[in-house]
Amino acid sequence: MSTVPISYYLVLSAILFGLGIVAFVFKRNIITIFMAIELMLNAVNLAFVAFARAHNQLDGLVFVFFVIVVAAAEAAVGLAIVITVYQNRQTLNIERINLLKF
Amino acid sequence: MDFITQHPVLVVSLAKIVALMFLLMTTLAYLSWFERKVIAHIQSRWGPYYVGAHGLLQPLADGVKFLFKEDLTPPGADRFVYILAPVLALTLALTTLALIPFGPPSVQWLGESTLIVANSSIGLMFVFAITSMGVYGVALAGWSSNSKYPLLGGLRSSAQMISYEVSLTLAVVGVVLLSGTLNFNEMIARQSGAFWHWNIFYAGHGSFPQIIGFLCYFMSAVAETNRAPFDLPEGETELVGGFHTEYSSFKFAMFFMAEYANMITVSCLATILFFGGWLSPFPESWTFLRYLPPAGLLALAVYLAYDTVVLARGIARIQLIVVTTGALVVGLACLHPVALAVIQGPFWFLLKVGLIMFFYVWTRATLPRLRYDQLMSFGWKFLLPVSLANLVITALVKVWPLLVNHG
Amino acid sequence: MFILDHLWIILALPLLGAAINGLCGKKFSKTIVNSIGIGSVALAFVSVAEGVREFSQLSADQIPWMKSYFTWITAGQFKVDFALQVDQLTIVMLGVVTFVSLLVHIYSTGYMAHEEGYYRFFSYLNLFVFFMLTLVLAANVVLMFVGWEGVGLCSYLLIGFWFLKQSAISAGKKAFITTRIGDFGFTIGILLLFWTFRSVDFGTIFKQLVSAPPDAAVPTGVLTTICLLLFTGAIGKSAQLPLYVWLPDAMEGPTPVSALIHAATMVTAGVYMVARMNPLFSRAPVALFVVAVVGALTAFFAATIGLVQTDIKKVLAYSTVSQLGYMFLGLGVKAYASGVFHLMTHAFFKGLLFLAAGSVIHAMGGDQEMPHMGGLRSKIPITFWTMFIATFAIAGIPGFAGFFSKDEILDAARSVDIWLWLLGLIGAGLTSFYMFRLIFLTFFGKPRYDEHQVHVHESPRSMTVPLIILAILSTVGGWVAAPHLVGGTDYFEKFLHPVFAIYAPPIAEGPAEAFESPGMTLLHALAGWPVLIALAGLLVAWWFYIKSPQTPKKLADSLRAPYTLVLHKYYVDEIYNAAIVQPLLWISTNVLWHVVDESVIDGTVNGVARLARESGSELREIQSGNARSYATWVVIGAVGVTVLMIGLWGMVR
Amino acid sequence: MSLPFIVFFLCAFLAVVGALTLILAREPIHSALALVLVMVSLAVLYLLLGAEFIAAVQIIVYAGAIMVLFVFVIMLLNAGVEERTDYSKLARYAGLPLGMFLLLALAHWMWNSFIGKQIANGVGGSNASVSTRELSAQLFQKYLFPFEATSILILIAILGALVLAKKDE
Repeated sequence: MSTVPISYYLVLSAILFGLGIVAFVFKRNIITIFMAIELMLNAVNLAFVAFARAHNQLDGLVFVFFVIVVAAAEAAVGLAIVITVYQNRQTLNIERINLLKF
Repeated sequence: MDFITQHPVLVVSLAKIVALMFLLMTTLAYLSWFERKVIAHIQSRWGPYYVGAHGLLQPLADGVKFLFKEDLTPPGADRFVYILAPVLALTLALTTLALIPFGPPSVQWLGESTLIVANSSIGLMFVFAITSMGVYGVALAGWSSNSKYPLLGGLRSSAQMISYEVSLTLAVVGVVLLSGTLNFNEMIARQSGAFWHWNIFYAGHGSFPQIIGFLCYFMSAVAETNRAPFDLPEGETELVGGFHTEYSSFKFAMFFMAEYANMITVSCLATILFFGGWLSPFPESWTFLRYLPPAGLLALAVYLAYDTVVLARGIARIQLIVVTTGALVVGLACLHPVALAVIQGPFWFLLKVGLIMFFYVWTRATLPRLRYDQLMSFGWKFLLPVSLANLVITALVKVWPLLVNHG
Repeated sequence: MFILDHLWIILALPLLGAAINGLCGKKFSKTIVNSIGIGSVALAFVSVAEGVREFSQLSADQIPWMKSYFTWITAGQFKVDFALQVDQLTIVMLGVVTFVSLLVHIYSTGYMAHEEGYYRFFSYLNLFVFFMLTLVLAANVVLMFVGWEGVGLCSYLLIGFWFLKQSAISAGKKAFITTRIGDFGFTIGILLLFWTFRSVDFGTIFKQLVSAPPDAAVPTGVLTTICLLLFTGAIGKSAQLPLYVWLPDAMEGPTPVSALIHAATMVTAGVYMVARMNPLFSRAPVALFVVAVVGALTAFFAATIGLVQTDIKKVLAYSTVSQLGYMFLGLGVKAYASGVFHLMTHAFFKGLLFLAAGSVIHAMGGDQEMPHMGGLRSKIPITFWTMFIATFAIAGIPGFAGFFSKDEILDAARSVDIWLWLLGLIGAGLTSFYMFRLIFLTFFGKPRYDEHQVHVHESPRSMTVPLIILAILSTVGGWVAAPHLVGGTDYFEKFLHPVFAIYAPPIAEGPAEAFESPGMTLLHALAGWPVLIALAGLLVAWWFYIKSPQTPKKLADSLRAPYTLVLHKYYVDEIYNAAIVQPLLWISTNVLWHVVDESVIDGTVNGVARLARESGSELREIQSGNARSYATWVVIGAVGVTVLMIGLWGMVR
Repeated sequence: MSLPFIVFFLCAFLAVVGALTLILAREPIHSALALVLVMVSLAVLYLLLGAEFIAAVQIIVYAGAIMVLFVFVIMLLNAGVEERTDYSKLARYAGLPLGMFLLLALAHWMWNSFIGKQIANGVGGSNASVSTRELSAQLFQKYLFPFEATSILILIAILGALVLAKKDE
């Protein structure tokens, strides 16, 4: 049974990463911006797994594991911050949270 | 066509899925009947009685009712999510069962083991993966119906599920440590022997009896499936119907079935992990026990026959005749050696599952509902530490010989 | 060999004293300050004495005695050790320096008794001793230069000791800057020295000179240049023409300082240096002749100015200048030993003169003008007698210290060049004149001061004792040179001979009268021109200031022009001021300050600051506080990196 | 056209669609669901790549925990429709073009650099799947220290979240 070329996965991961970046710039809601970051992480993970597969090495998978764990931690703290921000400013629009300037 | 021949697994799996779905649906339907009956008898009532003998047709009636009720969607609800939620809930709940082995892998057809749909090398992980997704059903339902009570119910249940998932997993990890695999069949195979080889009891070389583990698992499982005494999400007294307040007709039925499906899943898991899955509780040497299944069926048939003759009247009698003959035929068929071989695993497995389900119902019938804060503090401050301790102890006991030998 | 092995002790003692007094002397009582200041110097003197004893036991080949303690500077070839050296010359200097400074310390306890910053004064004095000893003991030019500058610093500090007095401050500055001009030459000389000999150690340099035959080692031109440059330093330090102007002003400092630094020790550093460098100078006749000429001229010139000064210390200052001139004259005619000898005797009697003058001023309650004095002979006898002796000594009256040394120098000079001798001779006459003039004006005749306001009183013991000691020395100090009278070489010269003879061609034994009989020589010496002219000076002074006091007035009126010229010190200060100071001031103000400093330097600094501020105020707009903009910036960065990497990738493949 | 290809393209399609939905949806919850979709399809792709354990972890942790957290917060804050403000001119005019450029550049780069030389061993097809045992061996032996470090990181994150989220009375 034939196999899917590695480059397909890589291209897919590149596309997802690009979309993640677009979302990162495009979205206004803090939470969705977070999601954009998560999306980028996922894209990178895909690349990791693909390479791990390509080179028959487990390190890539281990890295994915770590990435996921760190992402979890980041999400926990980040969302806590989001909640605090919302409690203080009553908005999630990142463009309205612009006190920190000049 | 050659595509199909290239991948026989597709055909087999499809067949198995269809069969499983059919059985499952019926089971779910009749689980409600079972629950009501049990509770009724515990509360010294008769329970469903009039729709067919022993109210055996009640599920059908309910089904019909659900089908023909009006399907309401609250104004301002997010339609897509509103529909997605129950679908998600049920689908996930049913999907889980694809990983459950109902019998030994030795039973095969077209080179694929028959009594399990997907024999994954990390089945346990996948079960957890899918169940963990189950939260969405509840949460989305609560959010999408654009109403206060469901929202609160959704929040509560998602919080509750996340919290209890932790201790659930931790409780199971003990067993994983003992069996050193994530594949169900291997886990079960490791527990072969009589019932004292089951993980819950076995204290032989380097393994620690998982009684604590099982208790933690069961409690968190009850909470995970939003069953009493942890059924806060649909705590009628405070939240009306919880997350599915706004749902009606078949969507509601889907939630209902999802709940039962989850119960089944959890019970199956408990059976596999702690009670030796499809293994017989008695030593292999007692060969006569191989005839227990047919015997049981035949006994059932006899009882039903007596019932038919003595008690039943009218339509119930006809229905009873059908059931009796069914039991008779199946029982006789099971006497055939092949069938006998096939039936062993499922018989014991379903028996154990049934017992655990009964346990479920029993708890629901007996225990009062907790308060929300009690629930949370119980989950985080009691269950989690205990299951952690159990895990640590298990690990220590497992590595103790190594330490001693090295030291 | 304790001291010779641990020469650093000699240095450490005064430094320690200076440190203690300077750092925490403020809280000490006078007694403690005294004991520390005097104690340290006394100990230094004792250790020097011990050193001398040990030195006397050394065999000839152990001299000069070298001690290298640690490497101080290394830069490529340039390597300077903290190395000390002892030979006969050093011994003499050590003795003079420690002894005189000890006496001056003691004297100061009396003289400075009522001054503010008592501890400061003593700390400075100790520091000075330390640096002077460093200068003397140094085994290489650089270390010597350290001492050289150090004493300059101390002199500056001490001249400006009364730093509330404007004149004192400016005098200090003047001294410092003027000597700095000399030091400039000195520094270049050192560099050139290193560049020529690839070393700064005396030993190494001199050996190179000796090993090679004359003019083979180094071209004479270079040597001459080096010597002249070094001599420039000497000119600055020892107040020779044309840089002598700072010394008279330096009299603003306390009198003990004048005695110690500006008479006995520091100003003679130049002499010492030239003597130390005698191998080089011996190989550079031109430079040597320049030294002689400058010395002789200074001797005469300063003496003329000294004639008409009325401030007692000023007179002494100019006499110091002229005496230094004699020393250089001696060196210049290769009579190194005589030069150093005169240095020693001069240290004694000039120190004594200053101290005595100090005592007089003390008695007069701070008044320094001779016209206000007179008739003090009976009031302050000790001061009078000691000063009288000192005057005899400096005037060159036979039997006193000055007689021997000056006589030798003049002899040597005559044997070299008659004109130099003539200048020296006239200078000697003038010297004896103005010195006796000083004595007569101060101690004889009627008191010209108000008896009721000024209560003349003899100074305390702490001041008189040093006077007496020095008086004795200035009497007998010269007798070590007695044999010279009978045509022999004196002990002092014998003692120093190794230092000067090793490298230099041996001095011609004795002057031309060598073949005469000792008796004749003695007669010649005692009745020689110097003595006669000295006596002449004495008589003239007596005539002018005792016999007919109105004569000088008439004389002054009769030849008005030269008188005023001399009275105003030939207007040297004014000339310098017009020729050098004013232009410099103008350049500094209009170019360096207003152009370089204000517009260039400040402009640069402020410009940078303004640039930062304004670019910042522009760039801060980027910090819009809108996180999406930041996100876009991140993306821009990512795009940049990606483009770069793809480019690189393309290159790699 | 064999099974792996079908599965791959199906999941790839779903993933891209999910990503696009994440961008275009105005309801945060829709974005969240879209992201869940992406993650699940990625998990399937991991399965296809034979990384079963990672696939499971991906679903459990990402879809089952992190995204649930997101949904939970969205529900908690009752985040409504996103308002498409454009105060940041830079983001408005430069953001999308740059992002798209980056997307295309990366994709093109990947394609060119790997399409040429396919790594020989059987990529795809879950026949040669990584055993969890090997992975855990890697994790607990070669990468033990990072593992511990991450555990501590998690702990800190928990504490931080608690401190941040708790009502300051």
